[in-house]
Amino acid sequence: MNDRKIPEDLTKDQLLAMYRRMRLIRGFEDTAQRLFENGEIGGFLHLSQGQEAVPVGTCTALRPDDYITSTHRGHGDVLAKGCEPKYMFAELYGRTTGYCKGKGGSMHIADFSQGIIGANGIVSGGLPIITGVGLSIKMRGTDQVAVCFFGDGATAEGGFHEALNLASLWQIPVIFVCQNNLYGLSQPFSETAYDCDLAQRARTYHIPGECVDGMDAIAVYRSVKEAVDRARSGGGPTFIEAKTYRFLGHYVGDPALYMPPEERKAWREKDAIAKLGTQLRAWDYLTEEEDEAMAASVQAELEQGVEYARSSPIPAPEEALDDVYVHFDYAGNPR
Amino acid sequence: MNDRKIPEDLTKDQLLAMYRRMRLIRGFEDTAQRLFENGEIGGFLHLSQGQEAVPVGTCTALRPDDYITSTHRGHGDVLAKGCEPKYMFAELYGRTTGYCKGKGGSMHIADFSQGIIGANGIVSGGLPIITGVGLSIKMRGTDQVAVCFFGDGATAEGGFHEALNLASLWQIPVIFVCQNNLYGLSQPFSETAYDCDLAQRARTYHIPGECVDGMDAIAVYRSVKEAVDRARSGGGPTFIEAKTYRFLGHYVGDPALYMPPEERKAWREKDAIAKLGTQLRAWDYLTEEEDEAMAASVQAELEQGVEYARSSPIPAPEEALDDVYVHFDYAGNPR
Amino acid sequence: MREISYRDALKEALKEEMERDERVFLLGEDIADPFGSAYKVTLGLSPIFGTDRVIQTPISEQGFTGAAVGAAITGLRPVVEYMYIDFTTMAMDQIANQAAKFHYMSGGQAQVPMVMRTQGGPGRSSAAQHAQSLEAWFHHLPGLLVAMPATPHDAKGLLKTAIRLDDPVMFVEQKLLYNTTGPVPEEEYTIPFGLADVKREGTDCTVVATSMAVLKALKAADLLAAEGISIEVVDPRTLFPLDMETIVESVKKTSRLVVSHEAPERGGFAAEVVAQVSDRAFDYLDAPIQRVCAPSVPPPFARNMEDYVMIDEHKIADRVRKLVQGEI
Amino acid sequence: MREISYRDALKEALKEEMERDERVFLLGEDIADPFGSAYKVTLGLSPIFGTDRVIQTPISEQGFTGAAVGAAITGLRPVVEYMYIDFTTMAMDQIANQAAKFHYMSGGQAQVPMVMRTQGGPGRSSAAQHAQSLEAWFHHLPGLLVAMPATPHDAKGLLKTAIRLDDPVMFVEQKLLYNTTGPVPEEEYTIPFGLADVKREGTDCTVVATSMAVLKALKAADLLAAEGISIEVVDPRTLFPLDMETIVESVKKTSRLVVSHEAPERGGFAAEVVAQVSDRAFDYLDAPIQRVCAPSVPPPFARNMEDYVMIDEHKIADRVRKLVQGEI
Ligand SMILES: Cc1ncc(C[n+]2csc(CCOP(=O)(O)OP(=O)(O)O)c2C)c(N)n1
Ligand SMILES: Cc1ncc(C[n+]2csc(CCOP(=O)(O)OP(=O)(O)O)c2C)c(N)n1
Ligand SMILES: [Mg+2]
Ligand SMILES: [Mg+2]
Repeated sequence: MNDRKIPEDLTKDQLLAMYRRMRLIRGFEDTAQRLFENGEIGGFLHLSQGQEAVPVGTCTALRPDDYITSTHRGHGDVLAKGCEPKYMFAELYGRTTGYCKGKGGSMHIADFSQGIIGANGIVSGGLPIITGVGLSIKMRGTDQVAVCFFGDGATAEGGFHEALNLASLWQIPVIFVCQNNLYGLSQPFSETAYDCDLAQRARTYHIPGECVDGMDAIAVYRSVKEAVDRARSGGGPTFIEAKTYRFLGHYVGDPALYMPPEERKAWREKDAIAKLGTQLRAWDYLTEEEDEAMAASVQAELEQGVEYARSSPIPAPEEALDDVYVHFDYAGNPR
Repeated sequence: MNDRKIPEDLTKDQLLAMYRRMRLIRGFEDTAQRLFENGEIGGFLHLSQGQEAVPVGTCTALRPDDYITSTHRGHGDVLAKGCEPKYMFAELYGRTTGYCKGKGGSMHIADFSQGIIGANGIVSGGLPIITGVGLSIKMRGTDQVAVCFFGDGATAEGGFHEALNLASLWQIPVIFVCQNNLYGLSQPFSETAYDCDLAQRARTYHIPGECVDGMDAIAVYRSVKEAVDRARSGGGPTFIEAKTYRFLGHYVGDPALYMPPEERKAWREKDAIAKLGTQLRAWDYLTEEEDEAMAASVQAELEQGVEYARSSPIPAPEEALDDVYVHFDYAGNPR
Repeated sequence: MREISYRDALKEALKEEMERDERVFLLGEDIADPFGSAYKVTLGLSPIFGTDRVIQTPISEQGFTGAAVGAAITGLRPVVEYMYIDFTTMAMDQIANQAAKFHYMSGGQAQVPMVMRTQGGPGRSSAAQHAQSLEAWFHHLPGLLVAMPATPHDAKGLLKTAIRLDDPVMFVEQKLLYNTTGPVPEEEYTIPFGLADVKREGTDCTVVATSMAVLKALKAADLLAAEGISIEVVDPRTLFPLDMETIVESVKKTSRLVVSHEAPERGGFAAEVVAQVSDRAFDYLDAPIQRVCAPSVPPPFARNMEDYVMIDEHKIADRVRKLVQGEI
Repeated sequence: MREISYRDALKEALKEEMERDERVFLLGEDIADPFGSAYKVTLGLSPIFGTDRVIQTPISEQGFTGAAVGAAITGLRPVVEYMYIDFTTMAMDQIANQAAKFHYMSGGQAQVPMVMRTQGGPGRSSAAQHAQSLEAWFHHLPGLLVAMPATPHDAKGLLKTAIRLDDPVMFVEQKLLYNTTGPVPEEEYTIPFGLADVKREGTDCTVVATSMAVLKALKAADLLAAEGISIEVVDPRTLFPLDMETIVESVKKTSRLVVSHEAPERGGFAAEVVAQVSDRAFDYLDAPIQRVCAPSVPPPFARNMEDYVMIDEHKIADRVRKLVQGEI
């Protein structure tokens, strides 16, 4: 193990921030799950426990003005890019203070002020969109980059191909980050494509592709950082497959009978949060007490978030009619 | 040149039949063009002069009970599989004796009795469909095969990817034959995909892929034959890119300003019909007189076809309301 | 008669038809056991028929719809499932330009005996991309038949018919109906397309309702009965073919009509019913035909906003009351 | 006033808006010179603005629609072109689930200022997959605006407005209209969405018509005028927002209404107009509202069959005549 070797490309503060973010995501998901099971919140909850290293590693390589698109399983992605738990909880509670004023819910959380273009309920929905974000960066002449998060299941959709093809043709600053958690909904990746090496497939589009250990936040960071540097300097798109795992079912309520218990156990043992924690302690970046203090602070932040959500105003039901159009009300009257 | 070497895998009769079919296609297209320019027929005509070797080489490797799907530029493909000019002309004239009783026109010619599932006005439309044809063959347990013809432009559509992926996963007896004539409508293939080797792309789906000279009917035949043999014996799909050229514009009326004159000239010189004619003479399979007699017989068949069409009954206008449903009239009354 | 759920009624239809005709097979995402599809309609079928007939596909709606078209026109009878009606958008070319048109554009040569099962509707806080009611798109499209069963009985009988028809059928279920129960005969039966069912007889006003709206209309009928207002609830069951005779007869009797569905009002199916009835029963109408549908907004997430845009028995009853009392 | 073609009017609108606002750009298949798009609307623009702003895409309707959505929500103003409205089927998810809903599902954060230009309609023997009139789908969809100009004047004024609006617009042209000509001011002007235009005043019957049907209705007006029947032709110009005030005012004056469009009748836009008018002008109607639309069949190829299903001035005039003469 080279766990002893202290990274030179990430500061202690960065590493601690990554660690905290991953715990925040885990805690957010666990809390959301509890709230759902309690019946406090509704809708669909696709949680991402186990996958935290991917968004956190990725977003550590991004600037605040960079963009991301995400998926139905988007909590971790948007938290990693900068969403705050309290406004996210408020969204899950359907409150006016939620990121989408209660109109979007779990599958549509977005914060345009931070380049968070949003989760998306359509598998592969963000892939075509990211090409436009990349095009827009190129046309506006900034050095932003755009990351598209998507799952392994999305790679069977036509939009996957169209997006890779356009990104390649247009040489836009886009990074495709496939969170391959081995399952579509219940279908193993082996049923999505026959013996497929995704990074290799990307290379047939002349998009540099690589496969990275998605249970290692630092490895993800490094891979994405290289892609970001290339994209910022005009080097075009990159494809990264991060191999990871969804510890729980597809959504809260799914018993996930299709996931073999041994497999689940084996992946649990690769927990990326535990791994980074061990590393941080090995590097003397974190004492037991600091670790506990951090856990407590994460917990407090989440509890305050839930409290914030609970005490936030419920939208007037007729607000359902707002925000359909910019220039007209829902019935077509100008405003 | 090994033009002197007589093929061992094709009989003289087969080779002459191929040659005649190619000339029939060329003549059909030239005739259709003239009829359109005269104003005798209408609609859209996407003609295939220059591409004859691909469908004829391909269909020579097929049995009557095999299937093909085709495209907007489908005359050559369906003629190669067995459509008769007279019923095709009748379709172009919008007559009741046409393959589709005048309802389909150039872009929808089909003859289900010969496995000709039809031309298709939607670029890439046949690609998803062919997977079902392949699946059906597999489920019915026959040793038929199914060929999907499509253009280079279609490879940018999502359906291309979905179809290759499903074919690979299901290991169905399907042969993808891409007629790469270097242009989408007006867009060069280099604008469809960045430096793309299509056969190589197919191989990332674990579909054997190869690129063949689409101006050489025998080469196309051999490539397809190998694929057909593999498919019939349960070896799954194959991808073949046939490099060819559309001598004329995208449709009758398109001046094709986007095609450089030198390029057009160079490809005209590779004319596959002339090539096969030269070969046949070199092999002593065809005398000058026989060649001329064949030309005359093709011409006669086409003229009779046109005559047949012209003298065929025009559908009653209200037949437009038929064939919407099998079990109901267009207004929903059972029949 | 025994009572079973809408889900089990559908499952029985699939099972019986697969047993009856080996050309029938299922195609869709996550439909095999142990998951057995999002709303569990296909749960238990793959162990019986094997994964060669309960074919689980990658997330490729365009691809598997094309596969169904290709299989249907070469002699099989596929039943595909779109997990949500919202995802038919991914397959719209294959549905609209291929499945719906092959019979016509081939001059009657091709037959496309395929059923597209899906489910729509609000009620589970599933937000903008998982709660739409898009049946109007398919209803507008020449070449498709559209069924929308409201009860377990209709679900089973219509699905069996859909599978036997040689025309492509969009078969639209509703996510909140799966757990509802009702009487379903043990014996074999089918329900013809184009035959409306008068779910309740009445004299003061006709309510034409589809899918979930039928249940709401029946509740409204109870509310109104207590006030002495009698409504007749007509469920067309298939949007196309549409049994206008039954609807017009009912309107001639009651002189008033409310049309209700969960889809947004603007350009929805109800408008077609209004247009046809106002043409064919103009002289019998005592008051303008009313529509009780969702306002034309995307489905919102928050429960209270979703409730606000959903139709319910009160909205139907209120409108009927106003009509009957001459306030409209 | 100078007369120019519908095609040139559209081209001027694109050119002027691209000059005015550098965020405006075009995206679509074969739109750059020398081909300059299937109906030549964009011909001549790539030499002026370069292929960085007249971006020719691969045949990837889903991809380039997504590209437009992504560009629009990050500050640009794309105008995409679908060569035929039939091909919107390939991009339906991006149109319906993304473009139309981003503003709403983000709680008003995102704006999607994109225009989707396309053309539909029959009349060129282009058969089942190249001659549809699918505007009803988009009209039914909350979140989209839908424009359908009938004249060069309206085409230019509406397209300029569409480009300036911050909402996504489906802008539906008609293949036979491109060569029609009409007066178009040299000076800058725009036409607001939601404002109908009374294309001809009359007293005996109102005809609400869209796109090509407007021209047919105007011809019908001439035929009928010769018989002493006076019709008022109202062109809503935008299907949504819809100027019901102008329509209802007209019906109150004439007491009779015919609604006409080229799309199939079943579930088409006309049904919505019928439903709204029959609600809002019930007491003013002397006879049932009539629809003159295509029968609900796919577009056939043969000219005579295509003519048979197409609306024309005679079909409109016949229906109006029957209405006015009390035969309906
Ligand atoms: C177009 C579309 N098809 C199907 C679904 C239903 N669905 C939601 S998530 C999911 C599985 C997605 O798998 P993957 O892309 O690997 O993401 P993961 O759930 O593993 O994060 C499916 C099939 C959908 N939301 N959108
Ligand atoms: C989905 C779709 N998009 C666009 C078109 C318009 N169109 C017809 S043919 C064509 C070019 C097709 O190019 P290719 O696939 O290479 O076939 P070729 O014309 O060269 O035979 C285009 C863009 C269409 N028919 N369908
Ligand atoms: Mg996955
Ligand atoms: Mg081509």
